[in-house]
Parts: sequence; structure tokens; C-alpha cells
Amino acid sequence: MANSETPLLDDLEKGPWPSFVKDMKQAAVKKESARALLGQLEQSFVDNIGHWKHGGIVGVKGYGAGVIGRYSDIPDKFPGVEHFHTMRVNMPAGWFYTTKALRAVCDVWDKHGSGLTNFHGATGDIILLGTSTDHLQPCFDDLAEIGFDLGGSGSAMRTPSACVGPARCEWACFDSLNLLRTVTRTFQGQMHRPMFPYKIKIKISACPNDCVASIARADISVIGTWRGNIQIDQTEVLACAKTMNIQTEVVDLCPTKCMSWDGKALTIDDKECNRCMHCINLMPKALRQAKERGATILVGSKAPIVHGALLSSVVIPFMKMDPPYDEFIEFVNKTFEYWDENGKMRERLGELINRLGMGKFLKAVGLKPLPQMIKRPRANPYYFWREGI
Amino acid sequence: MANSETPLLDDLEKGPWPSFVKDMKQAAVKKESARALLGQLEQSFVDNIGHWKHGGIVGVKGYGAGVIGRYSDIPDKFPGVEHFHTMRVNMPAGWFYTTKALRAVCDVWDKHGSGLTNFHGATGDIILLGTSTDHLQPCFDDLAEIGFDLGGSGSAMRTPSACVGPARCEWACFDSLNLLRTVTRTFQGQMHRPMFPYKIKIKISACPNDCVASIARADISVIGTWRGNIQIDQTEVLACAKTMNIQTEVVDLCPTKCMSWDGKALTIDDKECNRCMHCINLMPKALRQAKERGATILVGSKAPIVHGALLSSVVIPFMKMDPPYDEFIEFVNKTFEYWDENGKMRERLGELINRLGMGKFLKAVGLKPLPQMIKRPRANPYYFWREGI
Amino acid sequence: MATRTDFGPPDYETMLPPIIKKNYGMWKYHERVKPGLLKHVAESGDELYTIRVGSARLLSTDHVREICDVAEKFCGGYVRFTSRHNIEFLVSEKKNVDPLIADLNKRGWPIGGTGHSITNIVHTQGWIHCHTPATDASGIVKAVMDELYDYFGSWKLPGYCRISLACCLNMCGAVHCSDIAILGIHRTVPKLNHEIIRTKCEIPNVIAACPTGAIRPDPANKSVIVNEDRCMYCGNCYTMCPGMPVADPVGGGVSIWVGGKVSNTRSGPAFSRLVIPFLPNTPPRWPETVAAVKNIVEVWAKHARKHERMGEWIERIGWERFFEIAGIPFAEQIIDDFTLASETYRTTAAFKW
Amino acid sequence: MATRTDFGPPDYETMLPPIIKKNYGMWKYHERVKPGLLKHVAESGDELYTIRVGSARLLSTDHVREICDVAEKFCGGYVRFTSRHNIEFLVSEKKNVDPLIADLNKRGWPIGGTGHSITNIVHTQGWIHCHTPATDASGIVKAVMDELYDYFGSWKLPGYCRISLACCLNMCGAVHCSDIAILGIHRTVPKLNHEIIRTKCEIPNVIAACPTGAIRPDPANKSVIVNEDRCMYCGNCYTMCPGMPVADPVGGGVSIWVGGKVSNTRSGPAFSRLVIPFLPNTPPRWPETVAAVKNIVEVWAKHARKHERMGEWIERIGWERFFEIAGIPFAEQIIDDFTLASETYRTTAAFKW
Amino acid sequence: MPFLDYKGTQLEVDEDGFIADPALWNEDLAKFIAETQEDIKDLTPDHWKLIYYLSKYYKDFGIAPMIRKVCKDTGFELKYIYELFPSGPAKGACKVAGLPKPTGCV
Amino acid sequence: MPFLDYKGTQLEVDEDGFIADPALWNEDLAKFIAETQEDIKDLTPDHWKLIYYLSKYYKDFGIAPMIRKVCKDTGFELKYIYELFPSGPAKGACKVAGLPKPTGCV
Ligand code: SRM
Ligand code: SRM
Ligand code: SRM
Ligand code: SRM
Ligand code: SF4
Ligand code: SF4
Ligand code: SF4
Ligand code: SF4
Ligand code: SF4
Ligand code: SF4
Ligand code: SF4
Ligand code: SF4
Repeated sequence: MANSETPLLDDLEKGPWPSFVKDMKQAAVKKESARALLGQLEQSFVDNIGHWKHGGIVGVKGYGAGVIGRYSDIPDKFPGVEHFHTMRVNMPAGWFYTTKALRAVCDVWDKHGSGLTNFHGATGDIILLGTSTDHLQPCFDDLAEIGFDLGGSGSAMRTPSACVGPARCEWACFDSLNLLRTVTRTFQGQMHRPMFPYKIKIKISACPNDCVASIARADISVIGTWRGNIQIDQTEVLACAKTMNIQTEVVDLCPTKCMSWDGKALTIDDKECNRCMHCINLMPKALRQAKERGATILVGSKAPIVHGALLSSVVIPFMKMDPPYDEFIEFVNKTFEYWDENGKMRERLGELINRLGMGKFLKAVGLKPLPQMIKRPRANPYYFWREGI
Repeated sequence: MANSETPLLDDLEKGPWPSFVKDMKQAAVKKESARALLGQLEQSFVDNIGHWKHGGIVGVKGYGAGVIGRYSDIPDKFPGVEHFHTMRVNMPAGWFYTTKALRAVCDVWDKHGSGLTNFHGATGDIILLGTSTDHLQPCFDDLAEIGFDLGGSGSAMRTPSACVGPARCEWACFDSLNLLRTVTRTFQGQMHRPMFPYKIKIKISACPNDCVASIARADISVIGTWRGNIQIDQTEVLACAKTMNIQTEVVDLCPTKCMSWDGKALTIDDKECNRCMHCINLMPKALRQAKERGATILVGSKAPIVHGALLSSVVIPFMKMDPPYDEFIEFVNKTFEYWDENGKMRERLGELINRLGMGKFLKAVGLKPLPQMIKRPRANPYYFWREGI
Repeated sequence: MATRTDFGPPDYETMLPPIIKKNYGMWKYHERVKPGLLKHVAESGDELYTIRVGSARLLSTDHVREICDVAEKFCGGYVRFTSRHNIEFLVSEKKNVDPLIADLNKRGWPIGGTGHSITNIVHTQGWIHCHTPATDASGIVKAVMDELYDYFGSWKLPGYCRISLACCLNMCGAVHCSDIAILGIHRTVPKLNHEIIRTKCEIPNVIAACPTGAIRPDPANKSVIVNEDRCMYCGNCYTMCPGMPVADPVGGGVSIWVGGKVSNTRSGPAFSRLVIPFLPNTPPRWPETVAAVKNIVEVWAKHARKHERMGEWIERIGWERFFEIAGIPFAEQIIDDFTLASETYRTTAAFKW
Repeated sequence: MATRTDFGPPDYETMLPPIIKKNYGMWKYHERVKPGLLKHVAESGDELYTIRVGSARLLSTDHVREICDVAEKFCGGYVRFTSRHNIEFLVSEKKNVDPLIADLNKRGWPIGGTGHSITNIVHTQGWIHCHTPATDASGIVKAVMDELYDYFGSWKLPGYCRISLACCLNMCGAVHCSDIAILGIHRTVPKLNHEIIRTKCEIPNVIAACPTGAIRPDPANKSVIVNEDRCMYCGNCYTMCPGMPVADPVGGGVSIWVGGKVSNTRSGPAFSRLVIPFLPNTPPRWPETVAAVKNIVEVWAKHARKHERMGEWIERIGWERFFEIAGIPFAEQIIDDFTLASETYRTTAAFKW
Repeated sequence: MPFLDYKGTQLEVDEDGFIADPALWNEDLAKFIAETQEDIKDLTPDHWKLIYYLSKYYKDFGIAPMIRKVCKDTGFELKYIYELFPSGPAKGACKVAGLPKPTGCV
Repeated sequence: MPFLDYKGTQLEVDEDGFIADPALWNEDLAKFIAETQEDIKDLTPDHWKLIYYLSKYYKDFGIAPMIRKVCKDTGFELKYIYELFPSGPAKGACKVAGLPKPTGCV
């Protein structure tokens, strides 16, 4: 290109970090829509504003979810993106792929779409970025052919996700991928056919490091944990001591100050440990979680719309997490039920709990109040006395 | 009394702590109303419920405040407390008295009231506990005679109070009693003639120990503070070291960890000190506040009605506090003005600020936003852009 | 007669003992000589001794005169009270200290309340004078202080422990920021008297008074309707309207709150938090309340580090551990559901079993 | 044709490399060999090497095929992506590690993102695909990562530092809990198109969508009225109603938030907090935003202790000190005025000058 | 409840002298209350201005106005109101104007 | 905006096939939209039941009902609604019933 049509974007081809502009150009070689997208994006860079119309509601037959409709607001200029819907394709648990599967997805997308993708969307789906209305159904049919189903969107359960867990991590307190598969399969209907007051998300991390950020962005957060004593291999501790300062890096940073180190042995007062993972993270060879493992269930996190962002909070301090996960599935069902019955339009679970009170939620899902559910007790004297006097 | 009429209360004459029942009986010897009070209280102990009617609105001429009306709900049984109003008498700053003044108050009260008092009420007033409507004006006239005025009540400025300060405390960063006198005198009208949306309180502590709990229960809290380096007398430090463990008791408990102690000298990184007073409290001979002194002004604390209890929060990190205190008085006036203009009925200052935003308050009283005003920045993205774009 | 008004309280300068006038603002340091006895030393070298004496606060005029007698005998006719309603005898001559103490002992007046002791319980009116109490004030205070008496005159505790009492949710005083707070609570919805509401109450204000929005107008009856499910018995509507009493012999009682503080030392000011939602009113000595308070004081005294206040200790070990150590059963009311509730939820997977 | 539905995603078991299948759930420990290279050792003694490669996330199918080429050459045809959109090549034979690295270097694909590095910026659609952005996503991310590139492939930082970007207040992703968050914000009130509002919008839902209650119905016009003084441009009404666009070339821009985290380590999860309310949209490289982010990273790197994350560091030194050290001017927007504002006020007299 | 002898009938008032049934209020009663309860012999036009203002405000809004509003709307300074009604706007003027007894914090 | 040829007149619809002016809606138009936009040849009584329910609800409340309510009030299970309108209650049924295009999160 002698005189580039995208001088601003071209600048972003430079620099060491992988350039999305390069990928767009790569796709643009084959695909008119990708070419149009490049042009419209350049236009946005010039105008300092996006060029998509509001909303768009399209889909495939039998599903209410999985496709995000999108139309250009300057279709005359960029007819290639007049329609430019994305498809959310449910990823395999843990984002593991055979290249065969990946190539199959690429082939389908070259056939039906822009040739542009996101690996992955923030919720975890494969995002197939941009196709036209008439291609949606055929594309889905072809995806089905190669074994890929759509993910969630709209007022539905969203595509759940899980950390890599036991597939490659020694800290997995339960099988996050297996649980994810069970959850995904159990709630296919709730994912594909929006029926709730709003979106609802489940994310699964197999230990408190929370590598899928479940505590920050899942209405139901599952976080692996353990009971009992951290297993200490004192020989390995001594080995660690050669390369790090156990006192300042580990012991002093323990939030509960339940560790001590005398230069020879490391001691943990496990009763006071809150399982933050800090020490284990720093000494993976020397320390291992206790053998009794399971998960803490927390609920309610979300982004700020409408009442402000929330973190999830503990409702089940410890749940065994073994297949077939009936206890967890039952909890999810009860939670859906309560939220669906009581939630207002566009009210997330956390907001509902804040509006009606944690106590009501606990009662509805059959949990009894425990001190582990709170950081600290209430400071206001405005409490009910429901049991009668 | 062979067969006591107050068996339950009698039980409270026993035990080592001073007994209010003894005082009531003492007064009851002289005063019918005190006798009736004793009887009605015993009745409450039997019935498990108070025996005062709702409200009561009585006073003295020219004032709307200073008297709390009260009527028995079983006057037939206890005619002595059919009327039983209390008078709130403004105490001298610091609760210092000559016995002459105290005796004079007692004489007035024996003449007009029940002979029962509180030294003092929770706001700081002398509470003269119980008289009848016809005695109010004469009692006030007699109080005026001996130089005692009434305190605040109702939707007025309440009797302000101050810690003992420079009268007996080496830590006073300004003259709390003098400031209190100025405030009390300046706002006589606002104290005696309710004109605000609700009550408003000012409390003054001359250092961060806050011995009048101003940060918890004053719409305007004044707390002494300093700038610059804590004065260290290393000889005295060494003396302290003989009777206490400076490392564990002082240095380790410093919240900003800005102190160090090598067994010989104590060092403070004053830039990091937040002036919590802990070290000074523990080593009053060795450590003294810096020489540049003044006060931090905080606003908004209150009890829970209606929207929950609040602590005061910083609005002026540092104000010089020297007579005639014009800057402070001006601040109070502007604060009254803003609150009076914008407050709803029964809305305390802190609640108003929460409803309309700290920013608006700061603007109204002419203060510029500073990081010292907040513990941490906002976590929600819902902010205004008022300066225009 | 034209009443004299707005002359204000007596000038404190006329109330100060000479030693204070002389050394005003020029104190150098103080020592805690022994429980209840403070020594302040001025730049001038002058020494002022303060003897703090516990008080029931509810005093007869004769009792006040007796205080004056003592002050005249030993303190040149000066005396003060503290912000927690104790009496302070200010002695400018050291030789008067021991005789004063002997005199006080003879009278049975408790000396103490300084330093790491339990000082006076700041409290309110209760059944003595208020119209909204859920419990009494003076009665409980007397019962609790009798039980904690040893802590008033000694320094057996790891740090400050401030106990306060308020007899209803209005929380007169600073119970909302006390190491231990004893708070009267109601547990029954207002009993509506529509006739009174109609004639005596400003309905819009009554409605606005309800923290939970439980009251709505009933224009047909010129009265109000209370949504009983939403009412948490704060009694604020009763404050505004005599036709809505909440007090009830069985419903009223006591709740216990812990971990608040006021001073800016170390951790800074903090609210007290609910640990026991209800204990019954059991005059004259409220044994359940007394036992609960004593237990909390002693559990703290046993486990806390030196200088660590109730809330600092609990925040260090975690509230879940506090409930366990104190042997206090967890109750659903402890989980907040008011406006800032989300700030109190456990938004981490890190906690203790 | 009866479309097949609800069959779900491919079973992950079919996607796992043999070494993982074999050692599934039986990993013993891991080592961070060097930036971008992890070694996981199984109970069986098997060793798995993971090479993490940075990705722009927006990939062409050809690029994906190229990834497949690499995976087929070195990893038996298996590859995975991370929760932050990096690519992970899983190598079961140690001998393949160096050749793979060499191959990746040749392609110019960055290796890193593990341990105390700056890993990929989780981000969103921006002008690429969304209808509500206040700024672009991919463009800023590219510009910032170019500048922070050295931190991706090295371990020069004291601890984890997770950067995220969302292009509007909906905050897709977890910017609300990131060490540094770049957040698109609007600054203009919705421009009302009453015709569209009338025909296309569900008015009650539009009204309920407004966090500040700025929208009220205008029944006469079957439309709505916006109280401009109350509107803080969140764009939520636009989400509900095409007749209320907020995007504006000058109004839109970027805000910077710091100190959030997700993991339960040490201090636990925390929200990011506003430090720079507005920086302009300056494509293609947003120099102001890039500089602001870099400054914050480097100030933190310089002052924080080992393992101390952004928020942990700031909470230790105090926010007032952070603004000073980082040289960031304090702005009125930083003081909260939304529902939990009172929790953010400084309710103590203890602070630093 | 005490009763006052008002033109031969027994008028019910509460302990503080507020009439039990505000519906009975009229100008004549106002004069009577002013004299018997508040020691005000002559109601001047300014008294009446305040009385009418209060009684109308209460009829319109169901509440007593806040003092600031009273002063603004009547143009009277608070001190002057205390001259008119020495026990003040709440205890004095509201009583004479037949409003219910002010409640809330005292 | 695209236009559909409806009985000789040009009917404005948006990109997703929702009619631009809901005021124009009537049964006949419903049939037309069902056929042209949703590929539904015959509208059965159950189709109509849902259509009428939606259009009445929208008229009464100004919003589309939440799905749970639709199912409860019509007695139809969600799966069955997808059988009636394969693109679902929002994209399908609301469109045919002449409601504005559902917005909110997708
Ligand atoms: C594609 C994606 C961003 C990305 O580039 O990765 C995305 C894109 C949109 N999000 Fe999101 N969200 C995406 C993950 C998230 C996440 C992160 C997550 O799921 O872990 C969040 C925060 C967590 C949460 O749910 O709270 C998120 C919180 C929102 C919100 C605010 C929700 C709230 O309760 O605060 C909205 C607004 C709404 O629902 O109206 C929203 C709305 C949207 C919409 C549908 C815009 C709208 O208002 O209609 C965006 C469509 C963009 C487009 O045209 O493609 N998106 N959104 C992510 C989904 C990809 C996927 O399926 O894998
Ligand atoms: C007498 C006293 C308690 C005592 O025994 O010491 C007291 C007694 C009453 N207070 Fe109080 N308050 C007293 C200090 C306080 C304090 C402490 C303070 O001032 O430092 C507070 C907490 C701080 C604050 O103001 O927030 C306090 C917060 C309340 C409240 C709740 C206010 C709020 O905004 O949450 C009410 C309720 C109300 O105003 O309607 C209230 C209301 C009352 C009333 C007037 C009852 C009522 O609802 O009408 C009580 C009258 C009792 C009586 O019959 O004598 N009282 N009240 C205190 C005044 C004595 C004095 O003047 O020295
Ligand atoms: C007399 C009095 C002030 C007054 O104007 O009346 C007073 C006097 C002193 N206070 Fe205080 N404080 C007084 C109420 C308070 C209060 C208010 C309250 O309890 O309601 C507080 C805040 C309590 C809280 O945080 O909840 C208070 C927090 C302190 C502190 C901080 C203690 C801490 O570690 O948090 C100190 C410093 C110390 O003692 O080391 C202090 C220190 C002092 C010193 C040592 C100051 C001095 O140099 O003279 C005085 C003797 C203390 C003692 O009792 O050992 N004073 N002091 C009050 C006595 C009350 C009583 O009768 O017991
Ligand atoms: C691959 C991945 C999981 C996945 O399913 O994809 C992963 C993998 C590992 N994480 Fe993670 N974490 C991954 C996202 C996360 C996230 C989520 C996020 O950033 O959005 C978090 C929470 C971040 C936060 O707190 O804001 C996360 C917090 C941790 C921590 C806690 C760090 C801390 O001190 O707070 C550890 C422990 C450690 O590294 O010492 C950890 C440790 C690990 C270990 C060492 C676990 C193991 O034994 O295999 C893995 C290699 C870490 C490394 O990069 O050095 N992982 N990890 C994710 C890689 C993202 C990337 O491409 O960079
Ligand atoms: S969350 Fe825990 S178990 Fe899962 S990948 Fe991260 S460190 Fe491993
Ligand atoms: S897991 Fe955390 S709390 Fe437990 S011992 Fe290790 S560092 Fe301490
Ligand atoms: S607040 Fe400070 S200055 Fe005042 S008495 Fe207490 S310690 Fe002394
Ligand atoms: S006053 Fe507090 S913060 Fe300052 S040095 Fe002393 S203990 Fe540390
Ligand atoms: S706390 Fe309540 S009951 Fe007790 S005096 Fe105060 S207002 Fe009255
Ligand atoms: S008692 Fe409190 S919560 Fe109940 S109705 Fe009255 S004001 Fe409302
Ligand atoms: S953050 Fe906002 S603009 Fe960006 S993709 Fe999400 S909804 Fe769209
Ligand atoms: S942009 Fe947000 S704040 Fe403004 S009117 Fe719309 S919803 Fe309300």
C-alpha cells in the first residue's frame, strides 16, 4: 500500500507487542468484511468515536442466546460491516485444544465470517468476530457439525469457566474442569434460552489463587480450599532457605501471623491459618495443602451496573466437590430459583441479596448463618426478630 | 422501712459500686417527687417497662430549648411525678467547679426540683432531673441569678463540650476550653432557639486521643494535632526502656511502622507518622508533639437515627486554633448555613453530606478536595464532570 | 420581669483551682501513680495530683454537697467531673493525697478508672426519665459495675476497655463506638392508635422517620399503615408520634456490641458490632447481661496482647474466631442487611474454620 | 433440518495432551524456570514444560493456524489459552523446549507473562465491536504493552501486577479488581431522541436503569426527561434505549484506577480505585494513558516491598502518600459520592501530611 | 387529659395545653388558648399573620413548617417570633394555631 | 432503515425486522411479519395466545414481561415457546407481537 488508507492503525503495526492490526490486515486480504472493519476502525480512530449502531437482536433457531447483533452506523461507507454479528462459541473447559479442533473452527469461520476471532472473550467464549445475518444459521450448523455449541448471552446463564486446575496445577483442591463440564451440561437450557431477570455467571477456581477471577466476576464463585494442616516437607523448606529469606518473604507476610521459622524448621499454627495461599505459592515444593479438600462457595460478584460493583461473599465455607456434584447443582438450582422468583429486571444476584438481605437468601437456599460468612458483624441496630418472641 | 416498698431497687443498694438507689432514697427523704420517682421506677422494675408518657413540650420564656418535658403514665399512682421535666443546664467548660457554684446549683434545685441530678448528661450538661411545669420559669430565674444558663435541646445547636485540655493535660494542641467558651458564647441564639432541621453538635478534643469522643458523636468534631517532628528526649527514652519493652510495646505497635529503636536511641520518620498518639501515650516523658500545633476538623458523626451511625470525617486537615478563632467560627457558620439550607427535617449534617455528596459540601463551605479527606478513593465509576469539557 | 437570657454558662476561668490557673497550658508530663491516681507535672515543676472517683452519675443534691465537703477539705474547694461522669479531686499539695484517699475509702467511694482499668459506664436515662427505653440504664450499670468492680480500681487489663449503655436505638452517648456496648432493643412492631395518629401526628414526618420505609400513608383514615415485615422496631416512629408505641415488657431487652473505639491510636476509631442480639430484661440485676459483659471482658483480657483493645484484638484474630473463643453462638441478626451490608460480607475465601 | 442443540462444548478430555491425561490431578510441584517458562513435575516424575506467549487476542484465522503449526511441530498438536488470553504451548519433552523458544523468537512472538511480570492486559471490544465504548480497547492495549514490553518477558517487578482495560462503565472483564485498570468513561449526558424513545424504548426499564435516578418519565411526550445535574454519563440508559446515546468525541476518554486484586493471598480481593478521572482519547497511541500507566507501574516497582501488590503497597503507605509519590494531582472526582461513599471518607484524625 | 373551661364547655387539652382535637380550632379558640395557656392577652396582626401561616401550612402539608421556612415566609426574625410568642414557635405559636404538638427530638 | 413491501405499501422495519412504528401493529401485520421475518407460515391459537398476551402486557405496563412471567401467565414452557417461535420469545414472539426491540444486555 503506497498511500495507506489506515495511517493511524498502521502505526500500531509497529512495536514489539503482537499487533491486532496485523491480524486484521491478514484477514482483510481474504475477507471483505475484515477489510471494512479495518476501514471503520480507522474512521473511529479519526473521529474518536465508535461506529456501531445500538443493539441488534439476531440469533439461531431454537436459541435465544449466543449471538451479539451489530450493525454499522456508516454502512454506506463500509458496506462490508453493514451486518457484523459476533458468535459466542462455548470453549472447551480449561481452554485446551487439539490443533485439529482449532483448525476446524477456523475453517468454519473462514467460510461464514470475517476470519477474525478473539481467543477468547472476557467470559471465556471463543468469539467469532463478525458475520452477516444470513450466515448465522449456516455457521451454527457447521459449528455443530464439528462439535462446537454456542455460549451464553442476554438474560441467560453465561458460559461458565474454570481455571486449568488439575490438568496442570498441583494446587487444585478439586477437579475444576470436571465440575465445569457438569455445570455446562446441566444448564444447557438456561444458557441457550434466556429466561432470567438478567445474566448470571459461574466461575470455578480450584484454589484460593483464583486464576479465573471468580470472586470478582461471577454470581456464583467456586474456590477450592482445604481443611486441616498444611503438609510441610522440612527438607524442602531448608532447600528453599538457600534461595529466599523465609522469615521476611514468607513468615512476615503471612496475614494471620501463624507461621514461625527458627532457621531449621517451619511451623504453622494451622488453626489460625486462613488459607490465603501466600506461603504455599512461595514454596511450592515444601508446602502442600492439607488432604481434606473441597471448595468455598461465594455469591454475588459483578461489574458496576446498576448499583456498583460487588465482590462475591461466602455462603458455603466448605463443600466437598466430588462427582456427580449433586450438592452443588442443587445449590445452583435453588439459587436460580430464588433469584428468578425475586429478582427485578436487570438485577444481578448480588444486588438482589443486598436489597432483600443475606438472611433471606440463606433461608431460601437452606443455609444456616455462620461467622465465616461475614468479615464483621453489623454496626447498625436495625435487625429483625423473625422467630417470634 | 420494715416492709420495703421497693424490694427490687433495694437489691441495688448492695454491692461495691456507688448506688443510684441510695441517692434516690436520700432525695426521697426530702422530696415527694423523688419519692414518687422511686416508686415508679420500682413499678418499672416489676412491669419491665418504662412509665413515662410520650413527649412533653414545656420551657421557659424566650427559649425554645433546655427543658425536656415528661409526664407519668400512671399519675394516679404516683402523683409526685405527674409532671417531671428535666432541665439541661450548660456546664462550665471542662466540667470544673468551685464547690460554691455547685452548692448554689444544689440549693436552687432543692428549692424547685426533685433534688436529683445527673453530673452530667451524655452531651455534657448538668441534668436537673425532674420538676413540675410551674417551677420551670422560677427555677430558670434562680439559675440565672447564680450564673447558670440552660443548654441546648430540640432542633438546635446542642451544648458543646471539650476535653480538659490545657487545664490539666500536656498533650493539648490548642486551648480546648477557650475555644469551647468562644463557641458557646457565639452560638447562644442557635442553642436556645431551635431553628435548624435537627440537632447539631460540636465537640472539641485537644489531641487525637479524643477524650470527649468527638469523632463519634459530634456533627463538627475538632481534634488537636500537629505538624513537624515529634520531640524526642533520648535520655527519657532510655529511662523508659528500663520499665517497658520499647520494641514490642511502642515500635511494633506504631501503625505506620515509622519508628525504630536500636536499644540506644529511638528514631521516628515523622513524614510517615500519622500522629495516632500511641507512642506519645506510652512515653509521656520522652516524647512530645511537634511545636506547630492546631486542629483537624471533621464533620458528620452521629448515632444511628435515621440512616445509621456515622463517624466524623476529615474536611480540614489542619487549622491553626488561636483566639479569636475567626476561621473556625466562619467555618461553623458556613456549615450551619449549608445544612440549614439543604437539610431535610431530622437530617443530620453527616446524612446530608452522604445524600448530596461530600463534594457539594466542600464547595459550599469553600474547601478544596484533598487526599487527607479520604481513606481511599472511590471504587465506583459514577462521577460527575462539573467543570465542563 | 424581663428574663435575662443568653448569658451562657459560668466562665471556666472562675472555676479553675489556682495551680491550674498558674500552669494552664504548661503541663510537661504526667504519671499514672497507681490506679485512680494521676500526677501531672508542670514546666514550672508544680505537681498536680488527681484522684478519680467512680460515680453513679445520678446524684442527689446531698450527695453533691458531700462531694463539695470533700473538695473543700482537701482541694481548696475545687472539683471536676470527667467526660465519663467520674469525679476528679484535684490536689495541689502532695501531702493531701493520702488523707484524701483514706477519707474516700472511708466513705466507700471507689477510686480508679484510669489507665488500663474499666472506667465508668457512660449511660443514659432508661426508666428513670425517658419515654422510649427498651431497658433501664442505671440498674444495669450498677449491676455490671458491681461485677466488674475489681477492674475499676486495678490495672489487670491489657488495654483500655470502654463500656457504654444506651437504653434504645437512639444510642444517646457513644455506644456505637465502645469496646463493649449494652444497648436496649425492642422486638415488637408499633401498636397503632389511629385516633392519636390522626389528631397528634405529622404523618409525612412519621413516614420519613422510618429507616426501612415500613410506614405508608393511609389517607382514608388520615393515619398510617405499618408493613410489619419491614419493621425492625427502632421506635423512631414513636419518637415522632405518640400513637405508635413500641415498648413491650417481653419484647424489650438488651443487645451486646463489641469492638468499637474512639481514640485515633493505632487502628483508629471504629464502630461497635453486634454479637448478642438479645438478652431479656431481668431486673433488678440483669444476670444474663452482666454475665455476658463479664465473659467478654475476661475473654479479651485473657487473649489480647498488651495495649490491644477489644476491636483490635478481634480484628487480628478474626470475628469467626472471636465467636468461638468467647463461646457466643452466632445468630442470624449478626449478618447485616441494612444499607452498608455488603461491606460486612466476607468477600474472600480466606477465613478460619 | 432439525438443528442439533444443547450438545455443549467439546469435552475437554478430548483436548488434553497425553502427558496431562496421564498425570491429571497428580502434579506435585512447579518451578518457574525463567520468564515465560514453567515446569510442572508430576508425582510420576513426568515433567511438563509450558511456554507462555503473549497474544493480542484479536486473532485472524490464519494466525490461529500458525499457532497450530507451532503446536503441531513441538507439542504433539495440543495448545491452550490462558484466562488472560495468552497462548500456552505445552511441551512434554524437555528437548523440545529450546527449539520451540527459538522458533517463537524467530516469529517475534513474545515469551513471558509468568510470575512477577506484567502479563497480558485483559480487555474488551472497544471500537472494534461494541456499541457503548467511550474509548477503544485493542489500540490502547497495544500501545501500553509496547511500552511495558520489557516487563512481560522479565521479572523486574516486586510482585504481580495485573492490568486490565474496559471501554465503558459496564466494565466487561475484571477491571474493577485490577492492580491497574484503564477504563473508558463518557462525560456528556445522553442526547435524547424522543422519537426513538417513544417508539423503541421500554420507558420503565430505562428509568430503572439509571443508577442516580436522573431519568423521570415524561408521559405527555411518551418519553423521558433527564435531570442533567444528576447524570454521570454511565450510559446505562443507552444500553436500554437507542434514543439516548452518550458517546461523544470530546467527552469520551480514559480513567485510571489502581490497587485492586483478585487472589486471596495475604490481603485478599479488593476493588480498584480511581486515581485519574480523565485522560483524552488520543489515537493511535494514547500517549497520556500510556505514560500514566507506566508511571504508576514504575513508582510501585520502585517503592513496594517484595511480593507487595499495588493495593497492598498503597494501603501500607496511605493513599495520601501515594498521590504524592506518584505525582498525581488529586481531583474532586476521586472523593466518592455514591451509595457507599461514607465508607471511603477519612474517619480518623490519623493521616499523613 | 386535663380540660379547660371554654365558654362553658369542657375543652380537652393535653398536659402541655395543646387542644386534643385540632379540628375544633377556630380564631376564637386561638385567642382563648393564647390567653390561658400562653399568657398573651392581645393577639396583634403579626400574631395573626404567624397563626394563619402555620395553620394554613399544616392544612396544606400535614406538617409544621421548619423554622427557617417560617422566618423566610413570614419575614419575621426568630427573635421577633419569641417576642410575639415567648415560649417560641413550637410551644407557643403552634399551640395557639391549633397544630398538633411538635414531636421529634427534644 | 430497510422497508418491507406490505400490501403494496412500504413498511419500515429495523435491521432486525422489528417494525419501526409499533402503533401500526395489527393482527394482519403480525401474520405478515411472522411469515416474512420469522418463517412461520401458520399462526396457531397458541401463537396468538402468546402474541395477544405480549401485546396486552406491553400496552398495560410499557415493558415486555420477564420470561418467567410469560411462562407462568401463558402456561407455556419455555421450550414450547421456542417451538412456536424458533428464534425465541424476544427475537421472535415480541417481533410478531409488535413490541419494540428488546434491549439490555445481550
Ligand atoms: C465480548 C465481551 C467483552 C470482550 O471483548 O471480551 C463483552 C461484551 C459486551 N458486554 Fe460484557 N462482555 C464480556 C464479558 C463481560 C464480563 C467478564 C466476565 O464475564 O467474566 C463482565 C463483568 C462481569 C459481570 O458480568 O458483572 C461484563 C459486564 C457487562 C455488563 C455489566 C454487567 C453488570 O451487572 O454490571 C454489561 C451491561 C449490560 O449487561 O447491560 C455488559 C454488556 C456487554 C455488551 C453486550 C454491550 C451491551 O451493553 O449490550 C458487549 C457486547 C460487545 C460486542 O458488541 O461484542 N457486559 N461483560 C465479553 C464476553 C465474551 C465472552 O462471552 O467470552
Ligand atoms: C439526657 C440524654 C441521655 C443522658 O442520660 O445523658 C439524652 C436523652 C434523650 N435523647 Fe439523646 N440524650 C443525650 C445525649 C445524646 C447523645 C450523646 C451526645 O450528645 O454526645 C447522642 C448521640 C450523639 C448524637 O447526637 O448523634 C444522642 C442521640 C439521640 C438521638 C439520635 C440522634 C441521631 O441522629 O441518631 C435521639 C433521637 C431523636 O433525636 O429523636 C435522642 C433523643 C433523646 C431524647 C430526647 C428522647 C426522645 O426521643 O425524645 C431523650 C430524653 C431523655 C429524657 O427524658 O431526659 N438522642 N443523645 C443526653 C443529653 C444530656 C445532656 O444534655 O447532657
Ligand atoms: C479525664 C478525661 C478527659 C476529660 O476531659 O474528662 C481523660 C483524661 C485523660 N486521658 Fe483520656 N480522658 C477521658 C476520656 C477519654 C475518652 C472518652 C471516653 O472514654 O468516652 C477516650 C476515648 C476512648 C476510646 O477510644 O474509646 C480517651 C482516650 C484516651 C487515650 C487513648 C487510649 C487508647 O489507647 O486508645 C489516652 C492515652 C493513654 O491513656 O495512653 C488518654 C489519656 C488521657 C490522659 C492520660 C491525658 C493526660 O495526660 O492527662 C488523662 C488521664 C487518663 C487516664 O484516665 O488514665 N485518653 N480518654 C476523661 C476521663 C474519663 C473517665 O472518667 O474515665
Ligand atoms: C494459566 C493461568 C490459569 C488458567 O487457567 O489460564 C494461571 C496459572 C498459574 N497461576 Fe495464576 N494463572 C492465571 C491467572 C491468574 C489470575 C487471573 C487474572 O489475572 O485475571 C490470578 C488472580 C490475579 C489477581 O489477584 O489479580 C492469578 C493468581 C495467581 C497467584 C496469586 C498471586 C498473588 O500473589 O496474588 C498465584 C500464586 C503465585 O504465582 O505465586 C498463581 C499461580 C499460578 C500457577 C503457578 C499455578 C500452577 O501451579 O500452575 C500458574 C502459573 C503462574 C504464572 O503465570 O507464573 N496465580 N492467576 C492464568 C494465566 C494468566 C496469564 O496468561 O497471565
Ligand atoms: S486457581 Fe489455583 S488451582 Fe487453579 S490454576 Fe490457579 S493456582 Fe492452580
Ligand atoms: S496459607 Fe496464608 S495464612 Fe496460611 S500459613 Fe500460609 S501465609 Fe499464613
Ligand atoms: S483529648 Fe488529648 S489533650 Fe484532651 S484531655 Fe485527652 S489526651 Fe489530653
Ligand atoms: S504517633 Fe503513632 S504513627 Fe506517629 S510515630 Fe507514634 S505510634 Fe507511630
Ligand atoms: S438511649 Fe433512648 S431511651 Fe435512652 S435516654 Fe436516649 S433516647 Fe431515651
Ligand atoms: S419502629 Fe422503626 S422500623 Fe418499625 S415502623 Fe416504626 S420507624 Fe419503622
Ligand atoms: S466494556 Fe463497555 S464498551 Fe467495552 S465491550 Fe464491554 S460493554 Fe462494550
Ligand atoms: S447516562 Fe447514566 S446517569 Fe446519565 S441518565 Fe443515563 S443512566 Fe442516568
